[in-house]
Amino acid sequence: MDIKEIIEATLFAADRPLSITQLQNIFGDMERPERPELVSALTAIANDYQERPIQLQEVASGYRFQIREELSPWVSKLFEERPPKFSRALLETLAIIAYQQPLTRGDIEQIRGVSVSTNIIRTLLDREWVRVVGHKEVPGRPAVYATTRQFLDYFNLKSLDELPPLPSISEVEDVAELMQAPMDAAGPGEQNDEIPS
Amino acid sequence: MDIKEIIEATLFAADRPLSITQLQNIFGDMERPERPELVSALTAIANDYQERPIQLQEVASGYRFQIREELSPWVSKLFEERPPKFSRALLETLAIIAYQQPLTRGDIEQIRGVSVSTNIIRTLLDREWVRVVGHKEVPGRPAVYATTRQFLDYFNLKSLDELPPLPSISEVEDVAELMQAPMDAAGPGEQNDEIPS
Amino acid sequence: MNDIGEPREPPPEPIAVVKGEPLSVAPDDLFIPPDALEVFLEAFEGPLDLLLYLIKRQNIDILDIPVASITHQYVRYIEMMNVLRMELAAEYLVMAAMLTEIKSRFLLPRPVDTEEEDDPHAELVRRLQEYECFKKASEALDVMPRSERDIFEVNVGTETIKVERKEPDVDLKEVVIAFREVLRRAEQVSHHHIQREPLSVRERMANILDRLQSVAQLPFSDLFNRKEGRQGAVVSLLAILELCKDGLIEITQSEPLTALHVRPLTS
Repeated sequence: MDIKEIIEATLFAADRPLSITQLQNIFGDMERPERPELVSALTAIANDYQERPIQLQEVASGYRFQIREELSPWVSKLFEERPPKFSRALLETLAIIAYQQPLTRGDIEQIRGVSVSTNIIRTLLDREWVRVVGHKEVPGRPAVYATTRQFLDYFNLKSLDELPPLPSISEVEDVAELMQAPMDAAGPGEQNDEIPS
Repeated sequence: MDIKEIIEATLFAADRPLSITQLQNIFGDMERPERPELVSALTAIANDYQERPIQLQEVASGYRFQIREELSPWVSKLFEERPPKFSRALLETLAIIAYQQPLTRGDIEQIRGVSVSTNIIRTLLDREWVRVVGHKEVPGRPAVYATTRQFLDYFNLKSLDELPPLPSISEVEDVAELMQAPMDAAGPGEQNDEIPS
Repeated sequence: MNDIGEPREPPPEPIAVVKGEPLSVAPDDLFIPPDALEVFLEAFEGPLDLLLYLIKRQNIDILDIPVASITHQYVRYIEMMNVLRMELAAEYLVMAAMLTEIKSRFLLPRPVDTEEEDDPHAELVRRLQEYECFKKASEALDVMPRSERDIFEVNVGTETIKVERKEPDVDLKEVVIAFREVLRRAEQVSHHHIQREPLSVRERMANILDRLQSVAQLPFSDLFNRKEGRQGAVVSLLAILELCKDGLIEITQSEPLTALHVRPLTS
């Protein structure tokens, strides 16, 4: 087996860059190639892959094969995960902010009857659907949240007025029934969040 | 960018075998190649690597690049952990499932003549070599096991057909002959009871 | 527990006889150091495996090895395990019983029609053959090229690949349904009062707060937009009053009859 082949195979098998010393250690004491021999093998391998979509790259900790950057637009599809679905807790928080803004996290918690995780708030802020519009003058000065223009844009609304009107509490039951039919036909929300793979 | 290059890069970037369908999905709706086009690209790639220390291999769940087996003595030096050794009990259980699937744990125990430890079944399930494909309609509704694609991938196989054929009964006939022998000879204590080493 | 065949009688008496004797009196040819025996037992995957070993060990002359001999050897191993009080899988004992029964059948004159009842000897031979098939298959499986030992996958750096993170999609209906659920729950749990200002007021409240983020205060009149007409003015006024009530802003006037100002409540 010749040195070049062994080195090429080793570089392909490794899940990290390999230094010249690490490559030398692949070989037994008797057959270990000298540094120059190894370097010229590496050069030859790099040449062989000139025309291929991968290349031998020297990085700080050694040598490794890499995908050529031009192929990123295609190869990246491999790593794109199907977007996850938002949790019920997040949707409720978003809905409460939309209908009851401006309000603090404490207000949201009071309405939901359970605490609101920091993660949910952060997700809504990251997504730019919600922003901090002030701080309430009570101990701790909690942030006051409201929805954003991006929120309206995303849901294709000109203003919050266009959000579907909500019934007063006593009407909830009736309206819930009224809404049931078209909602269920449309699908989202009530059923399983699982996406079949 | 041509299809062959994109596919080659994608196969290199993936950390698992990719099926034809998965490869097709790398492309946008407009540029998605048909199956035959993809297959011929794969053939061309496999040819390009004919002389290299890596090869394009088809296994049960798709195509992957792997190091040519002749080079594994060198390449294995990269990995400090020794490859796992599997116990005879595990291998026997796996072989029985592979050749006799689908079957229950009771069926396996019947063939082996001893109980199968829960650990072995759990290891096989954890490794995703075996999965539960149903339940037998008998009291207790025992799970029915079968092997998975991952099992085939692990053993470098495309399908169960590629498993070596199960030795036929005729090949192990001597057992029958031995047991068939007449009753006359051999009183107690005649043979030496050697301990196998 | 494995069901090894038809119900059998309990293990026959030889085991009990040997059990009674101390280990030192065991016949010389039976003596095996206890640790060796343990190794021995671990080397086998059950009674079929042990039996197969005993048979295979003597395939020099087939005719010389009758069931009686195999049975005898097998039973002696089992007795020894018992003498040494070694943990023994029950399957071994069941097999001993089965062998003894087969042996006793051979000693009795054969019935004329053997077809009628099931023949435990033939059944045992079948099972031994079947087991040997799979034992060989498992040995073959063990030497097949496999990942981690013989097959190594190719790893290529993917640092050059840029991946966009995709955000989950939400349907407006889901938001509405979520809020409906909140209302229903709120009603069930307590009589929590959810205020029901028109959304335009709520939106205006948020806008006013937002504007007050960047400036210390705003003239009261700036919060009204002439173009919005009377209705817009009402919305603004309600929003301001609501914010005051919530303690989020205050309305100030430096002197009587001067312009009103609105500023966020900050200490």
